[in-house]
Amino acid sequence: MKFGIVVNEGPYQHQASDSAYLFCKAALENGHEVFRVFFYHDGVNNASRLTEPPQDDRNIVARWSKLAEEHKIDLVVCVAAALRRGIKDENLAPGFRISGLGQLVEAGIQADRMVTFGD
Amino acid sequence: MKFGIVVNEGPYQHQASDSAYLFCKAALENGHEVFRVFFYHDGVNNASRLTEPPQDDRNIVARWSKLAEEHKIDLVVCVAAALRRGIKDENLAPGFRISGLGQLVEAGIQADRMVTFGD
Amino acid sequence: MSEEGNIKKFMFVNRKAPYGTIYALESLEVVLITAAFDQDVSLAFLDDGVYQLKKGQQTKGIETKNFSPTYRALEGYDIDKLYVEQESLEARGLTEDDLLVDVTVMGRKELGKLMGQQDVVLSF
Amino acid sequence: MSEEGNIKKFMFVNRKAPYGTIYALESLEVVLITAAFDQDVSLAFLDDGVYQLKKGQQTKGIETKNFSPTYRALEGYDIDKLYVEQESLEARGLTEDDLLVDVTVMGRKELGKLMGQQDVVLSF
Amino acid sequence: MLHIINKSPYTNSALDACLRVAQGGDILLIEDAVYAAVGGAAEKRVRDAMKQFKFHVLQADLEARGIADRVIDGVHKVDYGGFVELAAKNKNCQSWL
Amino acid sequence: MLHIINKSPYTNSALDACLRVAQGGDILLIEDAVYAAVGGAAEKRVRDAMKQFKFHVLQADLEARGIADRVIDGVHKVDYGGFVELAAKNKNCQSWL
Repeated sequence: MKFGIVVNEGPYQHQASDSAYLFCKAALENGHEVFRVFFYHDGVNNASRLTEPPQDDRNIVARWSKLAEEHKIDLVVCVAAALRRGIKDENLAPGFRISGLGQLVEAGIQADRMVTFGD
Repeated sequence: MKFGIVVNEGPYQHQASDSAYLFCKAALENGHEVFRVFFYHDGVNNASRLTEPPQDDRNIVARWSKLAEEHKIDLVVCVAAALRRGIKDENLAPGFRISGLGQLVEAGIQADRMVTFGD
Repeated sequence: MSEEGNIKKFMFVNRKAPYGTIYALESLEVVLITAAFDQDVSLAFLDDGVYQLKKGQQTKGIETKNFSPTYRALEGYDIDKLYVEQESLEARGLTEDDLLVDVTVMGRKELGKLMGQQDVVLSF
Repeated sequence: MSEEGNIKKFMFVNRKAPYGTIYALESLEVVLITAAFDQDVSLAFLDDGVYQLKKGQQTKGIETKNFSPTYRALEGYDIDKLYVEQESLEARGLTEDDLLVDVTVMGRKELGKLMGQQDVVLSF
Repeated sequence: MLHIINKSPYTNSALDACLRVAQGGDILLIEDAVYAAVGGAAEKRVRDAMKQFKFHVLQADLEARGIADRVIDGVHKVDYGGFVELAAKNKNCQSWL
Repeated sequence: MLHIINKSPYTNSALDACLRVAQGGDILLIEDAVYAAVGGAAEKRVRDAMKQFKFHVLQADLEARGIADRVIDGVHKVDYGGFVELAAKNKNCQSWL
């Protein structure tokens, strides 16, 4: 089954990004496809390549980048939300791409299920 | 009277930063002093020089920078919270400085009143 | 933009008040794009989401953009399925006359049934 | 670090559950620094904040750092004023035995009175 | 003591928590908490609490939400300057986040 | 339909809103909503709703909060894989944010 995922909150402040990541990992393990993860609202902050969490904590951004690389997952950051919050090509982490809201709608059309993680 | 201000949320997603800014402006107009504005948690995202809000909306980051310049207000971004969220010297807006949590405690000690804005 | 077979029912569930958070505003942006994809779009307003439609919003004092006129513009995009939960309106002392657009007011059960019939439910 | 005349009463009010949001964890970091400034530090736990002190937290499954041992370390920083609201505990089916540190349990009115006596009240 | 509330009384328990624990003083409703200052199911909670607390509400937040003309009797409207003076007048303040 | 709740039942009205509006289906409690799966003042609301809904709770979030041993009868524990299958099994899902 093809899943589309929406993440509405940034890393660390809320659990939304953690839950979304663990959901994606489990979906892949169960043999499903993750069609796209769309980062909206403060969710765009998950794409900052400048984050440096403490050594003893998880690295949320790097974890997404790795998942994208290993499983060819499409991580899309909403351009309008990203501009509002200061995420641009110059601070974008590997594996993410910036695009329009149409990518969210397309995910809704193409995916069998949409699951939203937020606050 | 000397005010210390704490901002816990980033720009746009929550009203906290707007309310804190309008509070500071009113305090200055009433002849009070703003000893320091301390940005903690996602509040550190108010210091990103990369934000580009739509033309017809307020520019929250630029507004803080301007207030700092015009009234010599000390805008301090918590270094630990900032590292977690990807705010560093390279994307820091004018008028903000990155420093330790001790600056928050010092504000609590030096200011007559502490007012917190968050979610 | 999409073929006949690709029309899905999208419902946008609005449960948050405007201005305190950005969700209402950024949700509207998705609504407009979804309509541009020729999908079957509806909006549900319940809980504090009903406040988004309150007449007379004046945002000069909070120095923020007043986005409430966008709700009036939805009709121009052929978005006319706006559902408002009766119980949420009543709890907040509001009536249909307080709202800035024409809506369909319905009871909680009817709204819940409509939700169940959607292909995609988005809430922010 | 500070002179006698500069000792203020700081109360940290914890009303949020751990892990769902970061406030509890980052609040603790401020608590430790405030103690290093030789201030009069107390912590109040009420509403969902009482869950921060629940015994037996195991965070492996959510792949997040378990920061609850820090509450046990507070004593080492001479932070021993931990106040827990009785009514919040009871509403959540918890008792003092469920908590991972020694605390002073008190009624809502007593806690409210204590809040009123502080110089600085910080909540995140 | 000044108590600042910024959440809707219909969605979040912040106002209830304040009314349960705080022992009197000023309560200022800002942001989404201004909905507690107008008629509706939350009105009774506010009216009952008026014996113990003095209620204030931020005018700009009322106007943004289109409800400035519906404030219930006994709740005092302030502008941001009034907010500042409430914070200055009270010995301390707490945001019930 | 799958209803996902992620807020504490003591702080936020999300669970109440879902129970008021939704017409049956599966409810999955995650993040801070897992407190609704254990004993406490919220228990009655959940028990009453069991006639209409099937309740599930995310094991990892229970364990993080130290309450995995207190889940009330009738609430079904799932891991992230179980969460995925609940989403797959239902025709659609809604997060009550």
